[in-house]
Amino acid sequence: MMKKIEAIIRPEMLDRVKKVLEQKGCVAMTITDAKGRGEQKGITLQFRGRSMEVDTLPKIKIEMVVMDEIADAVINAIADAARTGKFGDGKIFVLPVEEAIRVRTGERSRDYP
Amino acid sequence: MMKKIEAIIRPEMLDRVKKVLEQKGCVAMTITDAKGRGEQKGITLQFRGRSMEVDTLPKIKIEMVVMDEIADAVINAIADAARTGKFGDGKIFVLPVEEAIRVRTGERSRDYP
Amino acid sequence: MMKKIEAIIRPEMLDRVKKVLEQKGCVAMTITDAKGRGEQKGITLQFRGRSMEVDTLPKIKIEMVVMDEIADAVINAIADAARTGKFGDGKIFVLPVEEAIRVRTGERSRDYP
Amino acid sequence: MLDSGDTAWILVSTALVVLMTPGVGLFYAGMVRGKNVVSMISLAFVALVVVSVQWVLVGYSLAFSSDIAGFIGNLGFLGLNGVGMGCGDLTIPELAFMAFQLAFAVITLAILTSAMAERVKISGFIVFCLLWTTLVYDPIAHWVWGGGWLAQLGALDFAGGTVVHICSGFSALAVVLVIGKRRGFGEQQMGPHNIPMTLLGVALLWFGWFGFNGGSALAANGLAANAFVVTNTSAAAGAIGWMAASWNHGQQSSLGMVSGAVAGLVAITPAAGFVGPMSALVIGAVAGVICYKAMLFRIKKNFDESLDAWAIHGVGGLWGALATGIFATAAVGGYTGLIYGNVGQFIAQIIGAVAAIVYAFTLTLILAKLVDVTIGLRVTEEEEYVGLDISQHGEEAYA
Amino acid sequence: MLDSGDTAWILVSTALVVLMTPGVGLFYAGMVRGKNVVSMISLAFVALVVVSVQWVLVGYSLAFSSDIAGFIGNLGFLGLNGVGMGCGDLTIPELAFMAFQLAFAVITLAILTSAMAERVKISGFIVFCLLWTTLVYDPIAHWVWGGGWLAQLGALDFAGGTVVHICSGFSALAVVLVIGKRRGFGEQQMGPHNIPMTLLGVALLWFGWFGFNGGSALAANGLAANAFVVTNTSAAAGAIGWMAASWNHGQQSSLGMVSGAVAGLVAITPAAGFVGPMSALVIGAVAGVICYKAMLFRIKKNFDESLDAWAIHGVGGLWGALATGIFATAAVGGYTGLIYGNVGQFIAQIIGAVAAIVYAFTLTLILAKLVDVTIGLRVTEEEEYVGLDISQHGEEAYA
Amino acid sequence: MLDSGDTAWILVSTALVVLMTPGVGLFYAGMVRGKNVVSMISLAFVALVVVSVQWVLVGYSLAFSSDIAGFIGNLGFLGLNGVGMGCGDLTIPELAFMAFQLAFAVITLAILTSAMAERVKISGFIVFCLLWTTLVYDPIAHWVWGGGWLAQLGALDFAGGTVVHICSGFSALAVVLVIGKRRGFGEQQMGPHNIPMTLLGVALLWFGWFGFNGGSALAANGLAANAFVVTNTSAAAGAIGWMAASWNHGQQSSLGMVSGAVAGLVAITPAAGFVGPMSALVIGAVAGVICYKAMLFRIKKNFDESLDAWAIHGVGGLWGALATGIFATAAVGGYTGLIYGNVGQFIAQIIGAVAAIVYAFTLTLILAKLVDVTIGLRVTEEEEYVGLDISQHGEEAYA
Ligand SMILES: Nc1ncnc2c1ncn2[C@@H]1O[C@H](COP(=O)(O)OP(=O)(O)O)[C@@H](O)[C@H]1O
Ligand SMILES: Nc1ncnc2c1ncn2[C@@H]1O[C@H](COP(=O)(O)OP(=O)(O)O)[C@@H](O)[C@H]1O
Ligand SMILES: Nc1ncnc2c1ncn2[C@@H]1O[C@H](COP(=O)(O)OP(=O)(O)O)[C@@H](O)[C@H]1O
Repeated sequence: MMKKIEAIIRPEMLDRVKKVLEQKGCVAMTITDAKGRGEQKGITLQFRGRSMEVDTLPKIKIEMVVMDEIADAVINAIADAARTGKFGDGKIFVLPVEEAIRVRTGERSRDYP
Repeated sequence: MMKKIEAIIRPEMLDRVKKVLEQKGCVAMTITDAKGRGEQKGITLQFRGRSMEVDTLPKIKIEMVVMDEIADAVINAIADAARTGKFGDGKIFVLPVEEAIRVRTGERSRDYP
Repeated sequence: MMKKIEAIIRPEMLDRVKKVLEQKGCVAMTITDAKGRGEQKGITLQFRGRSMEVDTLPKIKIEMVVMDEIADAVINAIADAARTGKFGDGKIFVLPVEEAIRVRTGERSRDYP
Repeated sequence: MLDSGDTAWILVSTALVVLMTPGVGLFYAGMVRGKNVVSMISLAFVALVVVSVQWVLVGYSLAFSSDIAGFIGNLGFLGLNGVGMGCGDLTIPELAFMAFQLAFAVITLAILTSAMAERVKISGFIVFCLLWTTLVYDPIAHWVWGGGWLAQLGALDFAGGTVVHICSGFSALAVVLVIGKRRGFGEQQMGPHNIPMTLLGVALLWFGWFGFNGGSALAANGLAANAFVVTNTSAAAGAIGWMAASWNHGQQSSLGMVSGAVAGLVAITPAAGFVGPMSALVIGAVAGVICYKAMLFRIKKNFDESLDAWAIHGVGGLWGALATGIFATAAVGGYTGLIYGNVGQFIAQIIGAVAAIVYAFTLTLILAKLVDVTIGLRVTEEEEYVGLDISQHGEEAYA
Repeated sequence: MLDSGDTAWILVSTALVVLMTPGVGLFYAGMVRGKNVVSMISLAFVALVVVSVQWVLVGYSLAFSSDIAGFIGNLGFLGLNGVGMGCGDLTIPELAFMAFQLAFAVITLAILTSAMAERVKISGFIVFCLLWTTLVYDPIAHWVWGGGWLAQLGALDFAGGTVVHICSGFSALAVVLVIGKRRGFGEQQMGPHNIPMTLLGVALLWFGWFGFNGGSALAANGLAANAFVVTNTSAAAGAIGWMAASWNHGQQSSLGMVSGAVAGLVAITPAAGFVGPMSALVIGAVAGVICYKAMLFRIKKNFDESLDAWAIHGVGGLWGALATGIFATAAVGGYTGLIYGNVGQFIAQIIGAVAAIVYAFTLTLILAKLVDVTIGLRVTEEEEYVGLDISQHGEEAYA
Repeated sequence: MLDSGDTAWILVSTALVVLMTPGVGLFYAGMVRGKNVVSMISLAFVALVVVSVQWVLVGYSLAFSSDIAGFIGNLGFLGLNGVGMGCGDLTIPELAFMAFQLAFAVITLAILTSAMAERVKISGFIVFCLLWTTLVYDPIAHWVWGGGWLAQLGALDFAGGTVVHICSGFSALAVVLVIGKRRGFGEQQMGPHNIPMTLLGVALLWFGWFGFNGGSALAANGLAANAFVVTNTSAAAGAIGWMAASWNHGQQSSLGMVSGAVAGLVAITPAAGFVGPMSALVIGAVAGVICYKAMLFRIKKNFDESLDAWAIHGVGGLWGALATGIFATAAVGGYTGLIYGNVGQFIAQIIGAVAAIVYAFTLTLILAKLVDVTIGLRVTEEEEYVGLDISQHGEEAYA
């Protein structure tokens, strides 16, 4: 069985997270730019006299599908590497995955992506 | 238990959706730029004599992980705020989430994100 | 019941994948730009004397929520259309979806998105 | 007799003013949403293309050939007939003078596209271009620079405060009344999609304005140098004026700063050959403040003239026209203004400005309405939603 | 004797033409995919860097020192030996003339990079640059402008229709035959990644072209003013021609409009000192139409010369060379063309154009092949897939 | 007596140098992260705005009015009093000379903003601007160009190698010592967010530098042409030098190439009116290599002066000052250097450079500290994290 790990982290922490994961042998991942807000306060911007609320800040979303067995280790590794201890450090969510297919070969599997 | 709500909406509706959610006390969310198509017709573009199909239009994807109990309320709030009644209004999908981790503290929980 | 299909493919394959899916009558989808790495080797960049690792390459993420019955057909269609047979072709993941809401009408359903 | 230095300067100045037109396009395009970027820049290019042809065929003749009743030129220069490589009374070739004036006609129209941002139909716009430049710009240019009634009255306009800025700014207001607000205006965020693009546009405008004002001396001499210096001074003062008026808890928007600079550039335009640098400091600083206030007023009135051709060019041009009548000093351009007790000049300035406002506003209202009810000036709701880049140009700005 | 006005004009014109080279880079870079942007702009800079050095060392000498057999200059000006601050027979310093010509050599090579888009190996390109500018550009420049056989024959080329545009355009075609299509061409979408970048490039090109053509008068005089005016007129007419030919249900691509403008600019280049504004309208409009048709032909033939140096510069330059022989009027430049019954001039133009096409195409074919089989002109499949920005420059355009 | 050609050339050159300031802004802004883009460009505009006003009020007077003790000008030209449309001893209007010098004062400050990238507080920066331009730039400009002690000593600086580049480059180093590294420097990636923006910036710099150096002849003559040619040559050679020194397995970063070009441009600046093109090849190539080495040194020392004003402008300017004393040839500017056995000139150059380094570095250290402890020169950690665009300007660069 597999899990999908979705980690939303600070952009400046991406390198450190990648490095830690590499050391663990987990290189496969998909990365997306995102914006988000959690418990952080919003910021008010102004555009030529009009004010605008910019309450979301840039974040990076890392998606990794991994085997059940290593999910916990991966989660902890990401959390530790991405932590600064301040608001905005992010969240990690774990979702169930039913199947994975390798496009190159067409192999389908319920186990390893 | 938690649910992940993935709402794909019109970009111009984002502000209204955010405002409505704020009023409900749901501020935590992750936002991504996307493109999509549903039942809308495609549009044909041209580039120096060659024609190109641009059949997808810009959308915003909102991702929110929320507790089971409030999922319905959040979904309805989003759907109402994002509605124009025309094609292209978008879709909301609900996925199961098994666990959430707060990076700042490392807390893991099956309940509140 | 529905499945969410997340396909991470080469950007240059998007058109072909879209065309094949259209022929199957599956037009609804959401597309995001992403970067990723799988089993590919990293590439080292340099910026004014400093070196930087750029180990991720641009990818496209296609998300489609489809009915259970056609999930397999869609997966195979994507995999076949996106295949070059070389590293970097991508992965497809299948996730469970509990519910779908059409924003335009507010209809909620566990069946068709 | 031809002077090669003067000719070099006017040719360069003309090139600089031509560059300002895509400069305006970039300035505006950075402030619209990502789905209307190609459209916004294209409007500037369309203005350049259409007016470039119209001007050599009829526009120059209407503006600059022999006067008819103080209102318009005759058709003596039709197709540039008789406009040649020689110099006539000038020290530069007639063709160089014609080209310099062409660049002004082009950019006036480009400024006006502010009012059409994110909703104009490209075919309607092209027709509007032709009508507007012929019926609004050409006559006003004739009145002021072509020996028309305002010239005879003695109204001063060194480089186009009235002809270019009042004319485009108040016409923009008229267009907005006809074309209406963008859908969702006031409800949805319609913020700038690319501020560096706008800043680049301003860089090109500031650069080009040296030709705009400096070239208006029609010679490379002390007057050109004065115009050059007051231009830079007023731009800087305008930026400071706007920044001071809008200073907000230590935050200062870059768009505010450069809008103020443009306000300063606009306001000094009519005065550049009549006032010195210290007056330019005042003119620019005041322009920064009042154009900022005009923008606030425009926002309060809920007009969707959101790229602010009216607030900056219209109001700034109006202030500049009056300021010319206030600060003009004989030491620079031979004329004196209010501060030297010359009330007559000030009154002439008021008459010139009001006449241009009334004429440009009224006629533009009619022309825009005319185009709107015939071929249509505005896109459909669906096209506006998809964006003009796709719907009007079949293109996406960014892949 | 030195004339300061002429000198000012030529120095400015040179600066303008130098700016056109990054202008070409931006023009092209906007039309490629996001992974080859740095590469595309860099090719223009490499052309600027390499030719700037080659020209002062040998290029200028090959093109402009005393004629050898009508084919090439001798080495009299090697290392700018004897090219000084004085004026010789001109009214501008020899060094200014040299610099002006340098800018032309640079941009000709920059235009040619169209053919290499998204697949050229940077090391191979650098070597190709050196060979091509020395063996293709320098001789043709000598033939036409350096007192070579075409000059003796009386073929007219005011500002480089043959030397710059035919030469680069047809060489681009030759390069494509050697380097081949991009992988996936015709199957995958390879649309423009940033249209505003392309429009900015065109803005710089249009601006710079005033120096290109206007400066070719080598003086700030009536002829320069004429060249300036016809340049602007033909650009506008070219845009209208292309727009009319490609009008599509009310949609008009901005890339079409500006491609037409560039076509008009190209076509007027050889004629700018020989025809008046009304002829320029015709030359430009026809250029817009035939370059558009040439592009359709290129697409039909499935040539991956997708930034269209051939269709726009090659075909536009060819049309311009012939048009010069058709429309030349004694009133402007002292020469007459076909419409005044001067068949001889028209024939001279045909000979000049054909000679340049044959020479440039053939030699480029050989040189490109030579580089390709030795150090290689094309990147590997893997490198092309990853993109040239990463593989050749170790950089990503956008973070 | 006024010469219209000279005047045209200086006015154009001034416009070109003014354009370089946003050019520097774009050059820098492309190299910072996406959250500090508006800030980076705004710093350049703020420099333009603040110095434009300071210069006409007091700066010009401090630098160019009658000398006091070899150190500073008096207040004779306060508020441009007595600086008029006439020419005095020059062939251009005094106001044109004043404006040309203004543009130099502006850009020197703009270059210096390198040291403040991504962490400066906008209010503190504005105050720093005023202090720095008045107390650092104005005196040094006076020493070298205003008849101060370095001028009396015979130190040569044609277009500002010492006044502009040494001054800004070493001041940047001092600022970094006060303001400190960006948070996360050395740990997090802080790569360029938009390389095409940087390349566009370089295009504008290269273009503008023709006015910078060419205009410093203060006339459109052979000397201007020489300055123009050596500028282009040295830029190209600089690019080649840097590329050669950093060549890396067939990869060549575009940023390296253009950094080398800027190094070449910097180094030739003081020499442009004293050396010929072949010397320029050497000066440029050496500049490319040593500025590259200086950058490596800066990286090794872990200084966060990451846009390299010090490595390129400071070190390049130092090399240029010395190179002027080495390669100066009587044939160009009437002075001879070391290669002609003139040791005295070389020593004068060393004195000039060292004096400027010591003065600029020390005083900047003090001024930066002063601002830092009073209103603050650096943003808070939170503001730095969010980015200066939002925290200082309330804007986001890209939507
Ligand atoms: N419930 C949630 N659903 C979706 N995304 C979330 C949620 N909570 C946080 N995020 C994402 O994580 C980012 C950081 O969250 P934040 O609340 O600032 O972390 P912390 O609680 O450690 O301060 C947010 O910007 C947002 O993108
Ligand atoms: N089945 C689906 N899977 C994934 N995304 C979808 C799906 N259906 C719709 N979407 C997303 O929602 C957006 C709007 O859908 P659309 O069908 O236009 O809504 P409506 O049905 O209300 O007209 C699409 O552009 C696409 O991004
Ligand atoms: N386990 C995974 N989790 C998340 N994304 C993945 C995973 N494996 C692959 N990917 C995504 O798929 C892309 C292609 O994967 P790759 O390993 O190169 O395919 P292949 O195995 O066919 O060579 C990667 O760039 C990454 O974005």
